Amino acid sequence: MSVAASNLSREELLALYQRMLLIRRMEEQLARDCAAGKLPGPVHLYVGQEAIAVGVCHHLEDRDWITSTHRGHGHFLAKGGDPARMMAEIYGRADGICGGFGGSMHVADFSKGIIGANGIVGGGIALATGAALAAQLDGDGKVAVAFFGDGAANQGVLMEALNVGALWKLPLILICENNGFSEFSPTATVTAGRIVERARPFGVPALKVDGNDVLAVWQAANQAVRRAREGGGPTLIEAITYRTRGHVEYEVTFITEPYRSEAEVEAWRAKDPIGRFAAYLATHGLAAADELEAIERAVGETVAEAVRVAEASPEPDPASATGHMFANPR
Amino acid sequence: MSVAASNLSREELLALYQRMLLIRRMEEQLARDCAAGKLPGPVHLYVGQEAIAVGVCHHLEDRDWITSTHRGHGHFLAKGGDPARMMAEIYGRADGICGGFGGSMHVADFSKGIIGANGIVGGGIALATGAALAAQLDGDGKVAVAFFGDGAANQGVLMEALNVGALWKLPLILICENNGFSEFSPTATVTAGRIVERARPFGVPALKVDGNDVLAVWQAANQAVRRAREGGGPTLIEAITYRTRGHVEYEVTFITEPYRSEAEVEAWRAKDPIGRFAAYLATHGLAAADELEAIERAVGETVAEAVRVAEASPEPDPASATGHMFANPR
Amino acid sequence: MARKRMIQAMNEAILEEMERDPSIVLFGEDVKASLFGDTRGLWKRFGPDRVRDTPICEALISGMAVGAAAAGRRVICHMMFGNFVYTGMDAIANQAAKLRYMTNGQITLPITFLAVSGGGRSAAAQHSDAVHPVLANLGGIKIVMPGSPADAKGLLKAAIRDDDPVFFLQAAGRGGEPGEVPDEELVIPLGEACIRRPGRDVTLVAIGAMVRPAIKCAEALAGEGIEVEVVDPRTLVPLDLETILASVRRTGRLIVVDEARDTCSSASHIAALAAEHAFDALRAPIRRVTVPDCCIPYAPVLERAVLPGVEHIEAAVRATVGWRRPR
Amino acid sequence: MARKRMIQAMNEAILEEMERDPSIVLFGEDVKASLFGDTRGLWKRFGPDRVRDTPICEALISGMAVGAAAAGRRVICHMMFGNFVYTGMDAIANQAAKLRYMTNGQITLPITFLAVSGGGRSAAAQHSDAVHPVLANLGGIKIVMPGSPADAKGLLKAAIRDDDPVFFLQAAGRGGEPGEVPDEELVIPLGEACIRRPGRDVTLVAIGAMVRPAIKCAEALAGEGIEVEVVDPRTLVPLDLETILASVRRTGRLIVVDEARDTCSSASHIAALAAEHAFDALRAPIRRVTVPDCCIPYAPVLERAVLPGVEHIEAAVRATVGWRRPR
Ligand SMILES: Cc1ncc(C[n+]2csc(CCOP(=O)(O)OP(=O)(O)O)c2C)c(N)n1
Ligand SMILES: Cc1ncc(C[n+]2csc(CCOP(=O)(O)OP(=O)(O)O)c2C)c(N)n1
Ligand SMILES: [Mg+2]
Ligand SMILES: [Mg+2]
Repeated sequence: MSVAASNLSREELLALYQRMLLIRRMEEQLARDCAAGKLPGPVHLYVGQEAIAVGVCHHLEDRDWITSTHRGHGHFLAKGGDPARMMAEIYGRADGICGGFGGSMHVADFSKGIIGANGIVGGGIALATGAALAAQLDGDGKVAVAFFGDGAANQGVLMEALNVGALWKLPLILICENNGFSEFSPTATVTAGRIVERARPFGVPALKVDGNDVLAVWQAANQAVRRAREGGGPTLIEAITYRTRGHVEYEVTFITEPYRSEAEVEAWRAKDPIGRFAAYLATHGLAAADELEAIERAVGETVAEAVRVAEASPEPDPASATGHMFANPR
Repeated sequence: MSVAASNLSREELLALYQRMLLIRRMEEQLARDCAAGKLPGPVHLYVGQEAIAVGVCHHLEDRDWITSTHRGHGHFLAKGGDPARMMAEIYGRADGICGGFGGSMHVADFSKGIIGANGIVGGGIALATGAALAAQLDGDGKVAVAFFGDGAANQGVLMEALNVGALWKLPLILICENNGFSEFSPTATVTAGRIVERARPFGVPALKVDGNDVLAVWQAANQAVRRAREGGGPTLIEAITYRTRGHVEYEVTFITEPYRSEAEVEAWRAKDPIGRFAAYLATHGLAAADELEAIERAVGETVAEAVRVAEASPEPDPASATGHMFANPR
Repeated sequence: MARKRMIQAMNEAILEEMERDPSIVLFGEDVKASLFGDTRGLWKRFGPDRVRDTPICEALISGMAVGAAAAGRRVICHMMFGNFVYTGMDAIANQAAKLRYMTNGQITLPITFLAVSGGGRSAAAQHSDAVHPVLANLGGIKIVMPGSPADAKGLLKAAIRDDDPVFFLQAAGRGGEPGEVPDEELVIPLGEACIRRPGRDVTLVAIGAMVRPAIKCAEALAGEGIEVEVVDPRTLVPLDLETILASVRRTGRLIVVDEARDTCSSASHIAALAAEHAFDALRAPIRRVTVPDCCIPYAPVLERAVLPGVEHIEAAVRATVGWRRPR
Repeated sequence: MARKRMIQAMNEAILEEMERDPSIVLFGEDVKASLFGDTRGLWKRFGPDRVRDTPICEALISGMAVGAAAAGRRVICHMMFGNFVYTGMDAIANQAAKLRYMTNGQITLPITFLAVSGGGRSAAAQHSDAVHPVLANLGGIKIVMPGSPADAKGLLKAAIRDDDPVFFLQAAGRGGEPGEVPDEELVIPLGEACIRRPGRDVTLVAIGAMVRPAIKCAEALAGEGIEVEVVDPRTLVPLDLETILASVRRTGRLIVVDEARDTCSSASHIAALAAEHAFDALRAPIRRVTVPDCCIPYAPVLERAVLPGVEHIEAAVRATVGWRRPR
């Protein structure tokens, strides 16, 4: 990690830290809620991958677009989505960001440029390409970012997006979060070659970064976002990371055989992006212990408040269930 | 063109010539028939690309599989499909190879390993991958070849097939016939980078050949087929060629603006694979003028016979129209 | 009024709407060359920014339509043949039909998908499907199937102005059919059926390409004193059920003519709606004239056997009008 | 007889068939780990040649199923969730449903596609669609929707042995439901409906997951003297119309319960068939209990509002039985 290269101020560095921690603590809360049977649907947690969403979204404004995945809480929060309204959504409440209609896999806030989490693996790639087209036509330097997994990189739509993105020089940034697994399949068993290479035949610049190093991600995204804003076209970034929790929270209830070793998980836990970044900040004298503790407390308060809001929120009105399929029903 | 490199006997060389000429003359007949209003549906002719189907299929046996495209007559004939039954099919007759149910875009003969022409651009790629899987399981050295166009190379399913083909080391040969156009779009306007490169990220060997040189195609296919038979996995071959006739026979009736120059077409006509090969055979003393004439006559007779058979064939029985959707209707 | 071909009417509709609303972007495969003629001249008029030829990649194209619409554009997305809807189905079914709902109506998705529908020209199984039942079951896609050039123009303009995803399905190979089109601005609201021909004996609901043979059949039978009322729903989603039911209540008999395969067709659905909501008015079994559950074959003689034609419709009318309750 | 969970019954069916027929190959995403349990243990038993985890690429997977079948294999292809059928739709609609027909029956396509169908677990819009109407309209795909563990076993075995493409749609989240399954070989032919409960007053056709609430409703109403006949079609293509019509002719009343969206649902189709072929026997409007034309929402209270439940079915039965022809 190198702060010199990143040119980030101390405040910005602490903001990165705060955002990663917020994602982590929100999801730890969700993990507990899930175990307690409080969540109606499945949740896929982003624990261990926070540096990617945060390192990328730091470059984005509300007007920029992102699309996300089934593992979308981190992207939502990193892009400025409201924690309480996210929590309420996952609780299935009326004050949820999608009124309880979407749930964990569909948290979205268009006012913040969050086109949303997505239950279709690879589904966000085409949406982001379309948003990039809209951004290009708007002509004001907006960009569109698609976050997707290593598993999604095997959907042909990625190649289609690289092709169109390159042809039209779209302001499109493709962020592949390679976390080692497609559900329960280790990446190498379902993914030939190197994902980062897949951009090259199209002449699309591509780079691979340590996805557990928020500053490395920040750097890579910095280049890519700048290029996109300046009309230089798309970039593919492969960020190497690891999913330290399950694919889905209750997987132990149905997965009968282990698909990875505890040692492997432990080894990656040691590379945790938040712990690493905290150590970096401390080592370089960029944050005092009490500053980090203050952030921890503030984040804890945000999470607690999110839970309060979510719990206080009523259930949606069943009469509204069919209400808004169309903007103009007739 | 180098016969030394190809190790082909004179008889084999003449067989290549004969097969290319057969495709050409059959299609010239179809062009006339179409102009005369004798064909019920659209036909997409292969004129100018014959060296590819013939150069590849020369390596294949009946038990090997091929999948083809909307421009599929050449592949059908190169793989040993019956000319008369193809003609009858395109005429919409009961003796057609598909009983008149398929037509030009669906000529198929499974007994010859011809899974068929295909109206869905890119559709044959997945079928060939599946056939390659079946071939691999059969374990007897069969291979599967997918012919497809440069336009089809932009369908994401190509990337998906490269990935699975590489992972499973399938006996799959992907032949991209880059004929300069996707319908009326010049290749460069819809295709970023170089198609041949698209195999590399997956570790799949790929090569680009002059698709108007039957011996060059033969050589490339020789390598690829051998590798596939020996368990070495897939190969991508990009064969550069040109479509000298229209995308579809009656395109002048609806295309209001030219999409290419006559000069360009003329330049490519000069590189016609059949003329070139005839000259090569003559120059190298591999065929006397009267031998080539004899082939021409024999081919002419085959075409005439195909027309006779097709014209003599009755129309299909309308009562059979719903007959064979299922093998076991109930 | 001027006599125009259907495809010309569509072309004018797109052109006028793109003139009117600069936020519209149009893309698809070969929209510049324009296979069918509906997008002819638009590239020249509006330039390569707003009119874009895409590579062949329907999965991306349909998803881009959703993304661009979500990001504020009004989109016209050309899918060419109905069968290629399947190739781009993922984003149509999982995104276009759902994104607004899943996000609690945060956005509108003003997308007009264009495609031709149905057979009749020996284009064979992979170029002849009528895909409207598949789209209709998705719930979040509006469906327009025009039966005349004037309707094509007025409905296409309404579709483009609509804030929801709309599939505009033009009958394949029928773009050349002429008809009178008003010269003045013409916008026909989605969801309003039209009675093409009044009649007291039987209601014939005819969808899209089926309107013409239905009218022909009605005219032929009028000579025999059988008065057929031809109702053209014009849009299947939303469906103008009131007009259909009112007609059925008047005639007491219903036949639905639909170029879809029978199982789960729009014909089935309209029949089911009548069997629920106009049951007491029905004086005969509800018949459907549809494509049997098979593919569309190539040879003309086979294709004619499976596509609903005037003679199939006529047989259904005679059977319905002649039906007597068994004792 | 032994008490087994539905997913266990399915697992046994696949295992027994793969033992029996070495030409069977099974592939799909994470079939080794087995999300639902239906493919559990098969990788260990049959090895990585015959049981293959694929990457995430539904467009390829569905097409490979067709190619491998055309090349002589018997294929089991796991599509996981019904919504991913859309992602792999191209080869399902354009190849699997058509290749045999287009080539004049030159080949058989013995493919069993597996997927879960429907909602009920707050999996939200992109994991809860019931896709059978979309598949049924394609014409060339058989559709099995089992209503009990025994049926699941017997029908899945028949599906695997069948020489045509079959979609086997298991009700999502209902794999744990127990039931008696015979110990001996059990193969239930496709196309044979079964009367789950006889009754004289009204025919309740209930599809797949709807069988259970239909029976519950029938039991509850029996106490009031309303005798509901519950017919489980078991397969939608082919459809055992005779059994359904015979029941309607006996009861004079029909309700169809289907977890699909209403428009162009199987409920609509079955209603349409009855409105044509059993018209003279009908004594009340045909009702459908379906999902309204909307997506499946996340929050349980919303989801319950749109999915057909016992109370919705009961209301339909009461309305149907109590209906009197207006004067
Ligand atoms: C089209 C589609 N196919 C399959 C699935 C089931 N599924 C959900 S997550 C997942 C694995 C995704 O892997 P990856 O893209 O690497 O994301 P990760 O879960 O690792 O974050 C799969 C196969 C899906 N949701 N959508
Ligand atoms: C899925 C699909 N999309 C679009 C089409 C329409 N179409 C037919 S041929 C063609 C161009 C194909 O180009 P290429 O693959 O290069 O083959 P070529 O025609 O040059 O032989 C297109 C777009 C189609 N048949 N299928
Ligand atoms: Mg992953
Ligand atoms: Mg081409």
